Formats: sequence, structure tokens, C-alpha cells
Amino acid sequence: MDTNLALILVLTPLLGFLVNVFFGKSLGKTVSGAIGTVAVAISFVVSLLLFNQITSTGKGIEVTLFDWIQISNLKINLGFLLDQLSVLWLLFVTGIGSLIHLYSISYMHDDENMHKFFAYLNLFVFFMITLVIGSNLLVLFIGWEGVGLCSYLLIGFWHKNQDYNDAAKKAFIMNRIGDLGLLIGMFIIGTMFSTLDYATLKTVIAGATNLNLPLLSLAALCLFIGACGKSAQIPLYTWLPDAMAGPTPVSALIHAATMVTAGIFMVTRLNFVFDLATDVQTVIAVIGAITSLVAATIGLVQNDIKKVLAYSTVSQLGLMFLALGFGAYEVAVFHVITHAFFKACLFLGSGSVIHGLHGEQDMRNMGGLRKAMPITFWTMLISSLAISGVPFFSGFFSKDEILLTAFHHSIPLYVVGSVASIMTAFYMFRLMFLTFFKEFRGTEEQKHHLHESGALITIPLIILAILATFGGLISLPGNSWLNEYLAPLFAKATEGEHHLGTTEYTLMGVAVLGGLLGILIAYIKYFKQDNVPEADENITGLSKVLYNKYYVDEVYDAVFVAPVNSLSKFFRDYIETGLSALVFGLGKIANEIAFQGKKLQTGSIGLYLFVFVLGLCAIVSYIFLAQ
Amino acid sequence: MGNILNQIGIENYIFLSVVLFCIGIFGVLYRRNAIIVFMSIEIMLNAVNLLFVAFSTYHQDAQGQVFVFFSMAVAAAEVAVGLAILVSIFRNIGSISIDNLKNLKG
Amino acid sequence: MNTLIAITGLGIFCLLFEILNLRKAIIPITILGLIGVLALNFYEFGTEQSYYNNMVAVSKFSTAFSSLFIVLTIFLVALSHNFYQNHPTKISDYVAIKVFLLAGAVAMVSFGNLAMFFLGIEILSIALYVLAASDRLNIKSNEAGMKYFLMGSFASGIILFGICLIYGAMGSFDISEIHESALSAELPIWFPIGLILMIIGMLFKVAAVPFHFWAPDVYEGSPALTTALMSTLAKVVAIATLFKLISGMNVISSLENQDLLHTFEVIVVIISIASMSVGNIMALRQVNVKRMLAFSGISHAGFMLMTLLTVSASAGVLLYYTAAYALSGIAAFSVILYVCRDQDNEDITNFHGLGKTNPLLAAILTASLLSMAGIPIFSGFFAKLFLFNQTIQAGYIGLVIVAVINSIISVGYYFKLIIAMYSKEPNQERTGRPFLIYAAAVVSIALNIILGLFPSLVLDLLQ
Amino acid sequence: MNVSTILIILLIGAFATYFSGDKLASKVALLFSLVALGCSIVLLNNYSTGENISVINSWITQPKISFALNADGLGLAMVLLTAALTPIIIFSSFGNEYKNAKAFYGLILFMSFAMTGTFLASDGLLYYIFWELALIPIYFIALIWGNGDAEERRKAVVKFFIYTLAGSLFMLTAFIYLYQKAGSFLIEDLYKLDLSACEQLWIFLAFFLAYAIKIPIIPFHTWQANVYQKAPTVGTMLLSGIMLKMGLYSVIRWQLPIAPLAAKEYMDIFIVLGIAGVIYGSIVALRQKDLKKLLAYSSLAHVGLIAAGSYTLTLDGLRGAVMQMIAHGFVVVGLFFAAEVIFRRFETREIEAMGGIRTQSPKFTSMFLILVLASVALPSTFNFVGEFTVLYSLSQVNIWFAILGGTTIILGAYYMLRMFQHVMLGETNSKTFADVTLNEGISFAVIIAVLLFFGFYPKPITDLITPSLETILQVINKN
Repeated sequence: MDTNLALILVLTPLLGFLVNVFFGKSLGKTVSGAIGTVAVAISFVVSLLLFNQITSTGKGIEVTLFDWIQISNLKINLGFLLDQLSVLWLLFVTGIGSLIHLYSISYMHDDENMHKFFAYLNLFVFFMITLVIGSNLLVLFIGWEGVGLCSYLLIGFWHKNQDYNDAAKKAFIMNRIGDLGLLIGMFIIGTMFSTLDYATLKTVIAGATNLNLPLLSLAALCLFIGACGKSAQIPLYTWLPDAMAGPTPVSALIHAATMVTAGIFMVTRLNFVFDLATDVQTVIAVIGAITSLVAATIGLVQNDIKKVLAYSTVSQLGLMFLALGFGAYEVAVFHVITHAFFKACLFLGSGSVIHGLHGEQDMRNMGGLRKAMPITFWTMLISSLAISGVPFFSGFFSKDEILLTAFHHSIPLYVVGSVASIMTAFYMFRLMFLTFFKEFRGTEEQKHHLHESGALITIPLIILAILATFGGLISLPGNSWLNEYLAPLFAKATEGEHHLGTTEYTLMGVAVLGGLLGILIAYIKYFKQDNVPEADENITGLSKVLYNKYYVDEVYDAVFVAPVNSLSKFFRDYIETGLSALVFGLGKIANEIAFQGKKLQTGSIGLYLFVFVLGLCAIVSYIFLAQ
Repeated sequence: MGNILNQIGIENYIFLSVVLFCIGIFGVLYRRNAIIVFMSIEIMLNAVNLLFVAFSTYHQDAQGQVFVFFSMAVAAAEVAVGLAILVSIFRNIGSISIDNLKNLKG
Repeated sequence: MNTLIAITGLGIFCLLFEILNLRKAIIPITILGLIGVLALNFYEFGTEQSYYNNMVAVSKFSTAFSSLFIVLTIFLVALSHNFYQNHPTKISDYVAIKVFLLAGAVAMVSFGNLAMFFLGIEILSIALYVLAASDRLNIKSNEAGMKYFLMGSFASGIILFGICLIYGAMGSFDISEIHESALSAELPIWFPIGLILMIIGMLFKVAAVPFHFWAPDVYEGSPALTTALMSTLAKVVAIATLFKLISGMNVISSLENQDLLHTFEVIVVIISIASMSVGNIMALRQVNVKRMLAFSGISHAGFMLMTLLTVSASAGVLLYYTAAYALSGIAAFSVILYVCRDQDNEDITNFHGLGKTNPLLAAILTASLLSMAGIPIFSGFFAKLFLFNQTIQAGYIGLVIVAVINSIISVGYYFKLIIAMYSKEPNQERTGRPFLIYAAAVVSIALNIILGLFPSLVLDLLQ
Repeated sequence: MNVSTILIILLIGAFATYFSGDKLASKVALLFSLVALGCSIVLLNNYSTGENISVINSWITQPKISFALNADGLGLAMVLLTAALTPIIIFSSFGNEYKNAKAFYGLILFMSFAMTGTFLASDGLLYYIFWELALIPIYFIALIWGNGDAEERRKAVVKFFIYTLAGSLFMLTAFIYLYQKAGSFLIEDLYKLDLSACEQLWIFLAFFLAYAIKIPIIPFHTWQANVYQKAPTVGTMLLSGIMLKMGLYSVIRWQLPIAPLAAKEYMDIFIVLGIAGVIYGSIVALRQKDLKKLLAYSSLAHVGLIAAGSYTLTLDGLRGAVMQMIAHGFVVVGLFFAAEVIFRRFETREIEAMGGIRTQSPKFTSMFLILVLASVALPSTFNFVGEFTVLYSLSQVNIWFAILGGTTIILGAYYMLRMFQHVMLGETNSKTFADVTLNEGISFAVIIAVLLFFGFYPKPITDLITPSLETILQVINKN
């Protein structure tokens, strides 16, 4: 029964993928879209069933299909583990997934390759599910690389544009760098405990005496590198903003709600490993904090509506890692969920805007859309409030938890985090004001076509907005349903629970004030004085640096890519030719000797006889000498 | 007769014929006229024949002298062929100097 | 012995046929006769006896090699039909000379007495002089004949001198007696000298460095068929005789004077290394195929000389090697004869596109070259294998490594010809499919491959 | 029925093909190769039922050489690889017209015959003979039916032949030396030998020369790229798909067990060489203008990893190596076939001249993409299984080996995707790209099916090869 459920869960999206790949074109756009959506919806239903089961029984389900890879000291089977964590993830992956599928039916309707789009989306969901429910690290790795592949395909969906293809390639390769880390981590763990299976691993580690902690920390570090790749943390974050080249639903699904949270998922999964590697946890926390700050600063000045959202995603992920670093896994998970809601909503909203403006993404050419597309406006407003941490929206609770935890562990990181969230509030409302208020700054022709998007687009927006509003209820400070739900997963007694004392309340207040402050600044700057960001060329000073993302891409190019390429040229032009010349050289030498030798063969009998006699004398005299 | 030989001693014969043989060799090496080269080769052969005879008396055994007849016959046959070739060469290039025979080389 | 007589008789018959105006019949009858002789020879195989107070000593060794010679002669005679069709009046002479040459060859491997040895070698040589110069209007042929004659007779002089010194030392021409006294008596210095002189004479015949200079010129100058004869039959005979001279008299192994033995081995090693290296390297830049094969022959001589280091054991190996080498040589030369029928030279350019015009012949030539290069399944490979095996057993691994390097070099020039045949465009019409040439080529290469598949057939004859 | 049957089939097939004439040749060849495939499957079945399918007849008495074919799991796996790839390769060539086709296809079958023999032979000399025989056909295939400037090609091919021959002749010398010691060429007798460390080192090096050139391991790879580029695609497939594997297989079957001490002593050096090949090959591949050359270097990188795996002397290393051999065999054949498919339409191998194919032929694009992903070892492809196992074994020896070798998953992705982007993506190409024909589609489909199936379920192969690898390891670790 469980097996069948699990299989249905996994295979329906795959089925959808196959159907769309092979028959999609002939089925026509709407049908293929419907198929894709239904496939995911089914998985969602199944996940609901599973969720129900888990909550009732309270223990996970293990499903083993067959042996996959045999290695002398560890045997890896293809199996699934459906426990609280994975089911939780399933819920929002498939849930939001189906919403976004729905949205895409209308959004992608003008694209001639719509069936492919849905095929890829389904494939993504399939791999994402595999990633989430895999019962050991290697199955997770299937999903891990699979989603990477899908993001490659979807970023480069409009493959005629080589820049998009570059972005896709970049995403894949940066992920691969992380994946190498993940692999190495697996190797170490496999060597140490000769298993990659979560359950076994947990018990083994729990029971283990005198662990080789340094080695384990190294493993944890490698795993974290993997997480960095997937979840766009410093130093491997630069691919995510570029990934916005893909269609907006993709950005919403893959690069905001689900795939990028895989890193957090993995760390949470292996909490029992990370708990032992405290120094690595510090590293995680620090990197998370820095990432959130850096990304936020960059976000301040971006003018591409999707870029802003992208950097905000990076910064939010940073916050999550901050929480992870402090071992507050459930807090991170909480934020993952709420973030999934409002960020998906924001992206879809921006998509709706872009749709309405026929592909315009630059906020400098927007404005005054409030009247034209009210639903989009309201939903996005709600989400912005949520992300800015305005009280009683979901983001408020989750972000607050994180900052609380940070405060309890290290003040500096807390400060960094708070600053980041203030900035968040600022640039989100900068976005809102620039997009929806004032007069429309686009072309007449665009203005003429301004319209609210269709139901298929607005319905998901509304649903997500609702979730973004009330999502916080699942883990209210004080009595948190989520914490209890997740409790069985964690080795250490969870530490998200803070009895609400005065400090907590003051901190909350500070956070709220910070958020409001950010909004206020944005209001003054972009509503009262209604200035509009400069055109690219006359951006100057610090903002220029920020606008160019601290030139990180350029640096990476100069430090890593360019050397490799020039090395490649060098090898090709010199080493290769040199080596083959070496081999040919031997032949040439022989030929040269032959050429000289030919001169010896003069054809004169006299010489021949002379050499003959010489040889004779040489031999005879040798005989004499030898005597 | 035999006693005289014994007094002379075999070494001298060997030296003599070695000298003759070398003369032959030098002749072959230094002369360019084909006929003279033939003759030098004949000298070599005859030097050997001489030595054969000497040895045959030294060993008191006739085989050596018999062998001389073989070698003379062979030498004659050889020279016959050689001269034939020489004649055809002379017909073709009108000279019998072996220095003109350098077309085949390399 | 009977073989020898029969062969001589056959030769006389050839001459008679000319008188009886049966030119057409000569070649068929000679071939039949030779086949008969071959049968007779097989019949003699294994009967150890000596005739005319050990003038001729028939042994397994001699009969085995004589059969090889006879087979080769059959091929050569078969090939001469097309080769000499332009001057039919002389055909009987040519065939007769070949048969007499065979007689000399048989005498050489079955001598029991140095006199016989000398006669054999002279019969062979004189016949070769004649054949080399046989195209008498062609200046090249003349030159080849002259060069060969002068140097050959010079070499004979050396050999004769060697024989004489040995006679002086031992007081006998009979090799068994010489063997006896070599075991017993204290040896005078001129015995090894005489021996060395004889060996040098034979080295000249097998064209080993530094006595090889004649070979390329003579091979190039002489008529193609004669070249074929020299590079197959003559070379094989010479090496076989040299081997018999050393093993039969068994002097080397019996010398209680160890350092003399050592000296001898050093000389052999040096000469064989020099021969194979010079031969292979010089062949690289040749454009004339006959010349190229001459140098390849020199290198093969170097290989064959390696057997002299293990005389007691390697008779079979030598037989196998010579058979493999000679058969591939025959195959190669029959193709060359076909391709260069009406060319005035044998340059590689003549072979362009043979793969397209005559796939079969091209394939055969390729096969024979591969066999010479020592690529598996052709007997050439096994020949080398057994040779190396022997030599390593005797502990000369360095020599073997040099040999290996040489066989790598050799591929270079063998493949030049193959490439010319397959990757170049044909530059001439090749009409006519002369039966005998095709037959000779096919049969010889077939034999070669059969030897490759069942080496034991030949190898075990002389174990 | 024993393993010699498949050899006989292939040999007869070669001649039958030649005599069937240019019209029929390809069909006949395909037929015979399929029969051989069927035969090998039957053999596999018999083997698994424990029936003895090995042959041993004495052939030459002095020196003692016997016609011994021994099929264990490892051998059979490689035979299956050959038997499975040959029909695919032949079938994939149906789109092209070859002049003098009868010789062409005859040679292909003959080569497949020789390679099968190499994988089966258990007598050193017999093995050597097959090893050399395999060289002749590919030489002619590349020389006569190759492409590019004739003179260039001549040089490349002759270099290839002499180079490889040089290597193997030293191997021959080593074999003769071993024969002196063991008095037989039979592999089990050679396994029994216990040689001094010094002897082993020399033997090991002699073998290494032969294999390093054949595989190729840097710096002995200079023949590879040129020959791959110049040879007709069929030849390239044979070379890269199967012939490379001869070298790798021989390392496992002959080199390691016969000279274990040397193998252990100098393990690191050879692993490093292999890994150096991985990195070097990948980097050189980055900036190749010619599609086939790029693939050649990618294959250099992959075999480097495989070699490194086999030199770890661990069960995982060997197992991973063998699985990677099979996977790589299929993938590389597929990739070269893709190159050929493009060449058939665009008449070029220059990457610059391509691009924008995806819009014209989505089918082909997807198949090509799958192959690309397989070759960068995406999980759920067979290559991942192999590569993971190999890297794991490397990490057992030294974690740095795993990290350095692991760079292949980054660099590999880099050059492969770069290639894919410039070949397939971008603005629609001016030249029209006809969609893949049914035949082409079938070839691709088969390859992809194999890769994906074993990617999820490699157990059959693992179970097949593991026992024989364990025995080999026992020999290696006997002292």
C-alpha cells in the first residue's frame, strides 16, 4: 500500500513528463498544460494522504524498491523515506507546484513549445520529489542533480538566445561544483559509517563512541558546499540572479519556492551530522548572514523587477542558513515554508505584471499599474508586507524566530540579519512603489494594452496571498505546531522554543520598527519625492558597485574561467603539438640517418671491397686480441 | 725433397702465401681496370693453392693437392663467366674500368 | 644424395629439351620433375647416411632444407614462364641454370667435406653471376653482374683461404674428422682464423653488415626474377650453409677454449645487431622496391644470424624462419614481377592504386609484407617469436630488445608500399591476369599462412 | 556450445560479407553481428547455469602454446559489450555510402572478431595474436575510408599503427620472458609465477607501455585525437567504443595480476597519471574546434578515470572501472554517431559552423542531450554508477585523488555543455537540418535505453563481473 502510494507519488509527474514529451505537440497546448497540472495535483493529493497518515501514526514510512549500487563496504538501495520532514516538503512542493502549473497554462499560452515547458516542469517535480523522499544520500543525489538538469533546461527554455543558454550553463556548472562537494561528503560519510542511509546513519552516529570528529566536520563542510551550490550561498550564489532568464513561473517554482531550498532540506535531514560539527555550524551561520546582507545590498538598486526578487531570495536563503547554523532547524524550515508562499506569490505577481506589459521587466518603465491590475497589486502588496516582516503576516513570525535565535547566539550576526531584513523591507516597497504607484512610464502602445491577467493567473495569486497571510499560524511563538510535528527528526532537544520574555518582545518590536522604517524610507524616496532610478550610464559611486553586483561575476571570470580557457589554449597549441612532434621526431631521426646512410652507398666497387677488407681485418684482429 | 721442406719449415710457406694473398687483395682494391682486378683475384686464389700444396706435403696427405685441382677448375669457370660479363659491358659502354660502374647506388 | 643426382639429371634434361625443340614443355616438365624430386627428397628424409667417403652426408637437416630449396625453385621456375616470354630461345638455359643452381644449393647443405662445400658454393655463385648479368643489353644488369662477380669471387678467395688454413690446422677436409681433432688436439692459432675467414665468406653471401654493400646494387640491377631468386633462395641457402658449417663441424661449442667461444659470440651479436639496424634504417628512404627489399633482406639476415648463438637447439627455428621469410619473399616478388612487367624500373610509384586495379595481388603483397614485418597469424610473426624465444632462453635479452626496436622501424617502410597500393590513385592500366604468377603468389602466401596456423609442421621437423 | 562459436560466427561473417558483394555487404554484416550477439547472450545464459563454455586445445607443442579461450564474468561482459556495439555501429553506418563496401564491412566484422578474441583468450600468446590482429583492420578502415586530407591522414594512421605496435612488441617480449619462467603461456600458470620485485617492475612497465598507448594514458595519447578525427566515424566508434577497452581490460586481466608487487609499489604514480589524464583531457577538450576531436579528448579524460580506478587495486575500483568501460563504450559510440548525423546534414565537423539545430530537429536534440548528460555522468545514467564507484574507490586510497578525479564532473559538464550549446542551440541554422531518420533514431534509442536501464538497475552487470574480479584480486593479493 505505502509502496504503491509512494510510486504513484513519484511516477505521476514522470508519466506526465513522458506524455507531454511524446504526444504533447499533438495534444495541443491546453490539454498538455492540463495533463501537466493534473499530474502534479495527483501527487499533491497523495502527499495529503501521506501527511494525514503520518500525523495520525506519528512515524515515518520506509519503502525499499531494489538494490541499486553495490560497493564493497556499503550497499545502496533505491528506497524512499516518507517521514515528517519529507512529507512536509512534499506538501508545499506539490502544492505550490500545482498552483504554478495552473498559472503557467495561461502564462505560457503564446509559446509554441508549451508542451515542452510542461514536460520539463513535470520532470522537475519528479526529481524534486525523488530528492525529498529518497531514503539515502545517493537517491537524494539523483534528485539533486535531476533538479539541476531541469533548471538548466528551463533557464535555457528560450534557447535561441545564447545569453539565456549561458545563464543555464552557468547554473548547471556552479551546481556541479557544489555537487562535487556533496559527493566528497558522501564518500567520507560512507567510509566512516559504511552507510549512506539516513535512518541507519542516525542510529550509527547516535551509538558511535569516539567518533573521528575532525573528519566528520570535514564531511559536514563538504556537504555544506553542496548546499551552497544548490541554495545559492556565497560563494556559489551568482547563478541564481542570472537564472531569471527563464520564464517567470520557473523562477517562482524552482528558483524561489522549491529547488533552492534543497540545501536547507539536506542540512535539516542530516541535522545529526551537523550537530556534531559545531565549527562547521558557525561557518554556516556566518556565511548565511553575510549572504543575506550582500544580496540585500545588491537588491537595493536593481531595476529589473525579477532581479530584485532574485536577490531577495538569495538574502532570505541566507537568513535560513543563519538559522541552520544555530541548529534551529525547525525555524529554518518554518521560514522555508512561509518564504515559499510569499516569494512564489511575488514572482507570479511580477510575472503577471510582465505578462501585462508584454515582457517589460525594467521597473523604470512601469508605474501606476495599481488601477490596471488590482488583484496583482493586492496580492503582491500582501506578500511584500509578509516578507518585510509586518506583524501578523506569515513572514513576520518566521523571520522573527530566526532573528531571535540569532540574538540568543551571537549579537553581531543578529545585527547583520536585522539590517538585511530592514533593507529587504526597503527594496520590496521600492519595487511596489515603482511598479504600482504614480503614473505609467512605459510606451503609449503598452499603456493601451494594460489589463489584469486572466483567472488562471489570478487564482493562484490569490491562494498564495492567503497562504502568505496566514501561513505563520503553523508555528506561533509559544505554541508551535510545527516544532512538535518536526520534533522526532532532531537528535538534540530542539531549541526553537523561546519562552516569550521581555527581551523577545523588545526584539520583536525592534524588528517591526526596522521593517516599517524600511518601508517608510521607500515611501519617502519613491512616493513623496517620486524619483525614479537613473538610467544605467549615470549610476555612480557606491550604487554603481552595487548595481554591478560588486563585480563578483567579473572577478570569478578573471580568476577561474579565463585561466582555465587560456590554459586549454596553451595545452592545445603547445603541449599537444609538442608531444606529437616528439613522437614524430623519432621517425624523423631515423629518416635522417637513412638519408645520410644513402650517401655511403656510393656504388663504387672499390669502396665496397675496402669496407669488406676493413671488416675482415677488424674481426681477425679482434680474434688475435681476444686470445 | 721432403727433408728440404722440413728444413724450410711450414711457416715460411704460410707467410709467403699470405703475402701473395695480400698482394692480390691490394690489387683488387687499388686497380681500376677490370682485367687487372681479375688477375689480382687469380693471384689470391693461386696463393691459396700454393698453401694447399704446402700443407698437403706437410701433412703427407694428397687431399690438399686434389683440392687444388678443384679450385683451379672453379677459378677457370669463374673467370670464363667474368670475362663474358666484361665483354657485354664493353659492348654496352665501351670501357672496362670499374669506375664507370656507379649507376646503381643510394 | 639421390636428390642431388636427380636434380642434376633434371638440369641436363632441360638442356636436351632445347635441342629437341620442346620449349613449350620445358617449364611444365621441369616443375613436374622438381615435384618428383621433392617426393624423392621426402622419401630420403630421416635416413642418416653418407656417400663417397663422406663427401655427401644426408641428414635430417640437409633433407629438410633441400626440400625448402626445391619448393622455392618450383616457384621460381613457374614464374620464369611469363618473365622470359619475350626471348623464348633462351628459356631452357635460364631454367637449366636455375636447376643447376639448385643442385649447388643442395650440395651446400648436404656437404660432408669442405671440398663439396666449396664446389657447391661455387656452382651456386657462378650460376648467380650469370643470372644477374643475364639481361645483357641492359647496362644495369651488366653492372649488377660485374659487381656481384667481382665481390663474389673475392669472397670465394677468402673462403678458400679459410678452408686452406683449416686444412693446415687439421690435416683434413672431412668435417667429422675436423670435429674429432677439434675436440682432442691443441689448436694452432690459424684454425680459428681459417674458420672466421670461411664464416666471413658466408656472411658475405648472406649479405650481413659490413659485407652487405653488394646486395642493394645487385638486387636493383639484376632482372627482377633473379632478384627474387637471390633474396629468397640464395640467402636461405647461404644462411643454412653457414649454420651447418658451424653446427655440423660443431667446432664452436666444442672449443674448450672458452674465451674463443665468447669472442665468437660477441662477433655474431655485433654483426647481427649491425645488420638488422643498418638494413632497416637504410630501407626507410628507398624508392625502388627491389632495393628496399634488399635492405629488408639484410635486416632479416641479421635476425637469422641470431640463431648462430644457439646452434645446438635452433635448427628448427632457422628452418621455420627461412621458410617463412622465403615464402613471403616469393609472394612479394611475384606481385612485383606482375606490376613491373613492362616498367623499366621498380619504383614504388608503379604500385599506386594496385588495391583498386588488382585487389587480390594487392592483398597478397600486403600479406607478405605484414609477414615480413612480423604481424601475427602470418608465419613471419611466429618465426620472430620462436627466434626471440630461443634467444631469450640463451640469455641475450638485450639483443632481443634491439631486434624488437628494429621490427618497429621495419614497419615504417613496409607500410610505405601498402599505403601506396591503397591510398593512392592508379596511374596505369594493368591488364592481363597471367595464371602462373597468380598461382605462384596465391600458393606461396597460402603456404605462408598455413605455416602460421600450424607452425609445428615445420618447427618439429628438426627437433 | 562454447565461446569459440562466437569467434567462428564472426570470422565466417567477415568472409561472407566480403563475398556477398557491395550491394548486400552491410545487410549481411548486420545479420552476422546480430547472430553473434544472440550467440553471446546464449553463452551468457549457459555460463550463468554453470555450464563450462571455455575451450582449451594444445596448438603449438614447442614452445608450448595452446588455443585457450576462457570465459569468466569479466570476459563475457566485455564480449557482450563488443557483440552489442558491433551491430549498433554497423547499423549506424547505413546512412552512408562506402565504396568497396564489401571490404569495409568485412573488415569491421573481422575487427570485432579479433577484439572478441582478445577478451576471451586465456593463453598469453593467443591473446597477443588477437591483440595485434585487431590493429590491422582499423588501420585499413582509417586509411582507406577515412576523411580529410590524404597526406595528413596517412601520417596520422601510420603513426598510430607504429606507435601501438611498438608498445605491444614490448609486451610480447615480456610474455616471452614470462614463458621462460613459467614454461607456458597459460594465464593460470603466469598467475602462479612469483617473480622478484625487479622482474615484476620490468614486466609491468613493458605491459604498461602497450596498454598506456592503447588506452591511451597521457603522455602516450598523441595518436588519439588525430586518428579519431581522420578515421571514418565507424572506425572511430570501433576505436573508442571497444578498442580502448581492450587496453583497460588487459590492465585488469594481465598486468595487475602478473606483476602485483610492482602494481602495489607504484600504485600512486599510475593513479596520478590516470587522474592527470582526466584533468588534462578535459581542459584540452574545452577549446577544440573540431567536434570529433573534442569527443576524442573527452574520451581521453574518461579512460583516464577508468585507468585510475583499476590501478587502485580495490574491488570497487575494478568493478567501477569495468562498469564505466561498458557505459563509456555505449555513450561514446552514441556521441560519435551524433557527430556523424550532423555531418551527414551539414558536411562539416567544425563546431563554429553548427548551432541552431534544436529548432530544426527537437528529436535529435533530446537524444543528443541525453547522451551528453550520460557522458557527464548524471545520476540515473549508467555512467554515474561507474563513475561514482570509481571515485569512491579513489577516495578510499586518498581523498585527494577523489577530489582531483572528481573535477571531471565539473570540467566535463563545462566542455560538454559548451559544445552542446554551440552545436545545438542558438538562432536557427541557415542550413536545413533534416530530422533524424528511423534508422538513426533506432540506433540512438537502443543506446539510450541501455544507459538508462543499467543506470537504475546495474545489478545484473555487477553480479556478472564481481566473482571474476574477486578471483583476480585474490591473485593480486596472494603474497
